[in-house]
Amino acid sequence: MTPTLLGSKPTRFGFGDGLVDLGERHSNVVVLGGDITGSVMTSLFRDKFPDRFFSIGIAEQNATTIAAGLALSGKIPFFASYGAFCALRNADQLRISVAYNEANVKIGGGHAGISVGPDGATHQVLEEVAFLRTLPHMTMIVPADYEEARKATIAMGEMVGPAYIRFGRSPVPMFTTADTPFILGKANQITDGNDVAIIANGAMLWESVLAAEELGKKGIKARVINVHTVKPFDFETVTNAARECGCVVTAEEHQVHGGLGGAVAECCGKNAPVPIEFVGVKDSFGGSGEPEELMVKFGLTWREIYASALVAMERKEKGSTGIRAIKDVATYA
Amino acid sequence: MTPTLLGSKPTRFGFGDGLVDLGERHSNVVVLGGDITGSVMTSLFRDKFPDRFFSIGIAEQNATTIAAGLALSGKIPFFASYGAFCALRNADQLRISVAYNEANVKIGGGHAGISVGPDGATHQVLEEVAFLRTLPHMTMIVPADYEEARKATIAMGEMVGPAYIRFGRSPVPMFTTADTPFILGKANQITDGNDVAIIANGAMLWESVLAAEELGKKGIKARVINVHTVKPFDFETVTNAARECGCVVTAEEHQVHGGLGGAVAECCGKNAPVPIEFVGVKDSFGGSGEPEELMVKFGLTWREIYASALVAMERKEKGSTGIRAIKDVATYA
Amino acid sequence: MMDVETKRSLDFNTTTFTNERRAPEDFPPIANEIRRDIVRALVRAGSGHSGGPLGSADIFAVLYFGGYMRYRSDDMGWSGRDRFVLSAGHMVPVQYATMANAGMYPKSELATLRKYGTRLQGHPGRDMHLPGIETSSGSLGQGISIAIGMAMSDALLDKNDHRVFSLTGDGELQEGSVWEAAMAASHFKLDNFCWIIDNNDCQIDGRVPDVMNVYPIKDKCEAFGFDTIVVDGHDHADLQRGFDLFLANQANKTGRPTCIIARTYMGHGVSFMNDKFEWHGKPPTHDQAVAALEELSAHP
Amino acid sequence: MMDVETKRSLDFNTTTFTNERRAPEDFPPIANEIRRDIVRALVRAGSGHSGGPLGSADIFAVLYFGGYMRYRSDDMGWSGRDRFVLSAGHMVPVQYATMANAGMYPKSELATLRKYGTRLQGHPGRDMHLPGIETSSGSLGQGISIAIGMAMSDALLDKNDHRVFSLTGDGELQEGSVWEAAMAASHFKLDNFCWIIDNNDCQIDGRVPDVMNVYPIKDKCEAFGFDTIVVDGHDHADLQRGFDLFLANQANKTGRPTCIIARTYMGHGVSFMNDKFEWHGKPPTHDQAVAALEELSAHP
Ligand SMILES: Cc1ncc(C[n+]2csc(CCOP(=O)(O)OP(=O)(O)O)c2C)c(N)n1
Ligand SMILES: Cc1ncc(C[n+]2csc(CCOP(=O)(O)OP(=O)(O)O)c2C)c(N)n1
Ligand SMILES: [Mg+2]
Ligand SMILES: [Mg+2]
Repeated sequence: MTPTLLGSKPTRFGFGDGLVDLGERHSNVVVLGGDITGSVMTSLFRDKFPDRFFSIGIAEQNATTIAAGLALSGKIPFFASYGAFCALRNADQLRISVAYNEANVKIGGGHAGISVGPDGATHQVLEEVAFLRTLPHMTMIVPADYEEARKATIAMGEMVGPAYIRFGRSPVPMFTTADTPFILGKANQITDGNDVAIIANGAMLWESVLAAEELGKKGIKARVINVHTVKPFDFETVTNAARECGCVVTAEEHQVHGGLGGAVAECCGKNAPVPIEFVGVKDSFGGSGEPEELMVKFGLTWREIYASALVAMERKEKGSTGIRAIKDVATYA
Repeated sequence: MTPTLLGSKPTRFGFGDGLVDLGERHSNVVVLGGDITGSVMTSLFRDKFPDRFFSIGIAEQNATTIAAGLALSGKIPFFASYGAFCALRNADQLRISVAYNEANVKIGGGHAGISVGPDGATHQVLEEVAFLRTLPHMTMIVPADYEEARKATIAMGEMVGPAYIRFGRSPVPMFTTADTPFILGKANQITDGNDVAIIANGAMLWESVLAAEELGKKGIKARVINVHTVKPFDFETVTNAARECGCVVTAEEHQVHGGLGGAVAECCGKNAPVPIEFVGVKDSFGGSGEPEELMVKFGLTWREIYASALVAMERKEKGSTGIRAIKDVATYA
Repeated sequence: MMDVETKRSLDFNTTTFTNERRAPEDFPPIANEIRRDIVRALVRAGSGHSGGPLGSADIFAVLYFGGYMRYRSDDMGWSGRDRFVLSAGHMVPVQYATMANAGMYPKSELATLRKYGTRLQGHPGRDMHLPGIETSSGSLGQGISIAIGMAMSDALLDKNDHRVFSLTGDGELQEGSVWEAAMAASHFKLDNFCWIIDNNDCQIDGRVPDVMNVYPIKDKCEAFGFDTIVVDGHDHADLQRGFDLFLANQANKTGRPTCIIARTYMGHGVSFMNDKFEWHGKPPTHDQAVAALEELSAHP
Repeated sequence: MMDVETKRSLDFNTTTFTNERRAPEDFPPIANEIRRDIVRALVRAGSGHSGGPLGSADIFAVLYFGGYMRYRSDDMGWSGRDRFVLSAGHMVPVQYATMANAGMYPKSELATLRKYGTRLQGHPGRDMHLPGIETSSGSLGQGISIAIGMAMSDALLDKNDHRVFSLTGDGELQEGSVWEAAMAASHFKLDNFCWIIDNNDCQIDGRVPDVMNVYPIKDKCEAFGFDTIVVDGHDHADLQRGFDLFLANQANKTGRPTCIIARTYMGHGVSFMNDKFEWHGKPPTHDQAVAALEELSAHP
């Protein structure tokens, strides 16, 4: 039941298309530009609904807080920029004016992860999932492909409350379709299996599918789970996967600290303590290069997921609690 | 071996006194003010070394980046404000100009947690540990009492690289002394025990000691550990505690997501999967009131630690993996 | 009118005022009652900000009771209402006192300021659903941007004639986000937006030019596209002149946002606080409150 | 002097230039070589920013080769050096090209721009330890504050006569943190600080006044306390006039920071890019690069 590959497209295209769709459905959807409307695809909305598009310039703090004001006046404002700038340059604004206000503000954060490529470290945000996950009232989504990003954008526009969607610059494989269910806060199981749970999102989802395929060749059945909504977190699906598989690998294009891996670790500590292996960026900044080169360099491919699955299973089998041998203390990843 | 109570003082006093001490030892220590120098105690340094103090006004972004410039020119700049403003208003600056630059910048973040009291939610930061923990090259310290804050301030000034110290407004019990060892990145064991590990820092440390005392009355030996340095994280001490105690309670004056609890959960998932119970703020904002009222309201007292310890131990005893009964999926805390 | 004993009392009374076009000499009793309620609330709270609230009481008196800001005390959710956003969130005691004097909620509730469970949080909290508090604030520099979002919603989307007011401190002008907001207000030609600067020359650490010089304020506001007027923030006629300029800008569709720089003294009305930055964030003691009420009640 | 074939070539040559007081007519060959190296580097990189770098090549020629910024190409760690901080980090190809032409590192390394493992990151990365890159940048509005920190270190702590230069874009002026920085520069009387604004009127989404109007820039800079001069950013004599003003401010200890507003055209020097905001973030194709080099080599 490996999903079929349907070509590839950047998730940001799904955001752009979803936004146009939303604009058609709801006349109070408005969009704020941060001088990169082309690369975060809000230009599609602008061209279609010029009266509902406002260019705020390079002023992410102001755009975020203006969005809060628009929301408090009954509009559904979207503001999109690169995640480094619309999740962190405006972090205080997100905390007070958006989250504490429970303002109906929607943020689209592009250029997530190192797959951004040649722009280098400053533009490759790897920290924002951890921060956004701490904000009360916030919904935080990391879609895995074009179609999911499109659906997520519509869903976040139609729910009430602050929400953030994270998307990438480079094309990623497409495998969800119009029929794939998408419910905010409800993780999707992608493959069946009870040997190891691979919990992933974003660009690492398809890599997880590839890893599962490779594991299958060894007779190992991996359960791949797509946690597209990091917050609210689907404790139930993740808990059951941990219980039924007995060991977990997490995979994300983010620091291994505090993001999806952190959420899974907290959930497992609370509900089902099992061995976990973390695939992600290991506490370092990115750099320039082609996306594929960088994904290899930073260990964000199916190979690391595959290897981590074997380690996780070994730990599960070794002892009932999967405790590493004494003296063998792993730090991260 | 419960530590002796030596009175009480706010941790911010330790920061202020430590800074003066540092200023005496090192002529290149300079301090930037953010218009709250009295409440974050940098006024002590200002009054003693007026030539090395610069008032930047209410401009946390600028203060942080000016600090980076000073550091790149060989100075050791400290900037202090309330954590809501000097960890989040300047988050992008911390990421690029401080952490990515590996600039020798030191930040003091006051008014941490809800013990701030009547100022209310906007001023009670509960999210910054999670964010700072994701930044490569960052050292993140949460001292538990006056003396530890003083030592930590000196230690962060004398190490090379970006560092952040979190301190509170209200008095907290003092129990460490000039003789208590303090090594950055090395957690301190406060009480002995193998029944349950209580891993805490900041204002929750003394509450943990009280909880351990209370558990002791029931014949339960709790190992209280002070993780004053959240990053770099002491994987070894925490791993050994989890292995030897078989269950863990974390306690912090921070959201239960992503902070100390998150770090412990990641460490345990990686090294020693055991049941964990999380004491902290459960995904909500603070509010006005007296510090003590609020600590009770938000469940930040020894009582919750005590109760969580019993739950953790019950989970440990129930099954080898401490898995909660099926259908019983706990969300947070 | 109240008798002197009532005025001097530490207890809250039930006096309220209407919102209408007034002669300048009608404002002093209102401003003084606001000041007294600030003192009464703060002494009970035992913490909080005296200086900014007292110093800006005249501004609030004219704005809320001079017919400039349109609201219905008995229908606070009225969709036709004008909006006020306090960007300098720490100054909220003056807004709470003003709102109570407008009959928006019971004055007695002022006694709960900063207390556990209160709707009157230390900084405005929208989660408390106190009508008239349009947004949370307290992190400086954010409120004015929220207000501009509201003004955009009114002028550019709903195309109504609502007015949006926002007050910042002068120390607050050090926050760069304030200038992002200002730039956007003129870019979007928001003549329905009125920015009031409480120019008391004080902030927590000292005089504003010493902490971080924001002068010349007027040149800055003009360079950022505001029709800017400097008024005496304790002279009600002068304040009216400022708000009238704003009304004219909106009525004549000039496309220019208005900025009123109100020169005030921190703690004004209470002589021992007057122009003293040390009073930025302190409440009066019981004895100081008694003395303050005494002094405030000697005036009209 | 190079022959026309060498100039037109897509390959990097080894020409370098010295840093000294020059006559205005000495700069065009230098600026043109910087421009050619930008084109050569970008076409190889296959991504990156053409417009800003080409448009500001004249500024860089005068700053680095006109004796204004003091450095030693053979001793880049020299503690007596002046500092330059590129706040508009995306414009770094012009700085890399300038530095290579100053002999700070081998020109051939320009071929590695934006490639895996390069010291020439897409935005300046201090982790790469390329001498002359004083700080990472790329998040707009941060570099100028870093530069001010350096200028404070020089003027207020070490009390030396070092100069600190920082260049921002004009779109970058929309970031509020830039105005925080500007306010601090005049507050601290940093006459050793020179702010250069690349005023090309373009940014990613269009013309600056359409995206978010930053004009009048000069009034803003003056209101924030800068001694401000507007120059033609393609006229080397005019640029010298600007930098001379800065030198005079420092020499005379006026206590006033200097701001040079350099009016430029994005993509200047390559006619099909000239004044086109579409060229903000694109590299030339192979054919466009050939045409650009052809055109740039027809000049001195
Ligand atoms: C972003 C931010 N930084 C710092 C503070 C702390 N703070 C609260 S009030 C204040 C001084 C404000 O000065 P001003 O605007 O002049 O108000 P006034 O003192 O006159 O009441 C400061 C620094 C804050 N609330 N928000
Ligand atoms: C904080 C931040 N927001 C957004 C961006 C994305 N960005 C890079 S360059 C640019 C336009 C800058 O305009 P300008 O300063 O005029 O430079 P020019 O286009 O003229 O080169 C933008 C929006 C960024 N790098 N940093
Ligand atoms: Mg003031
Ligand atoms: Mg430009």
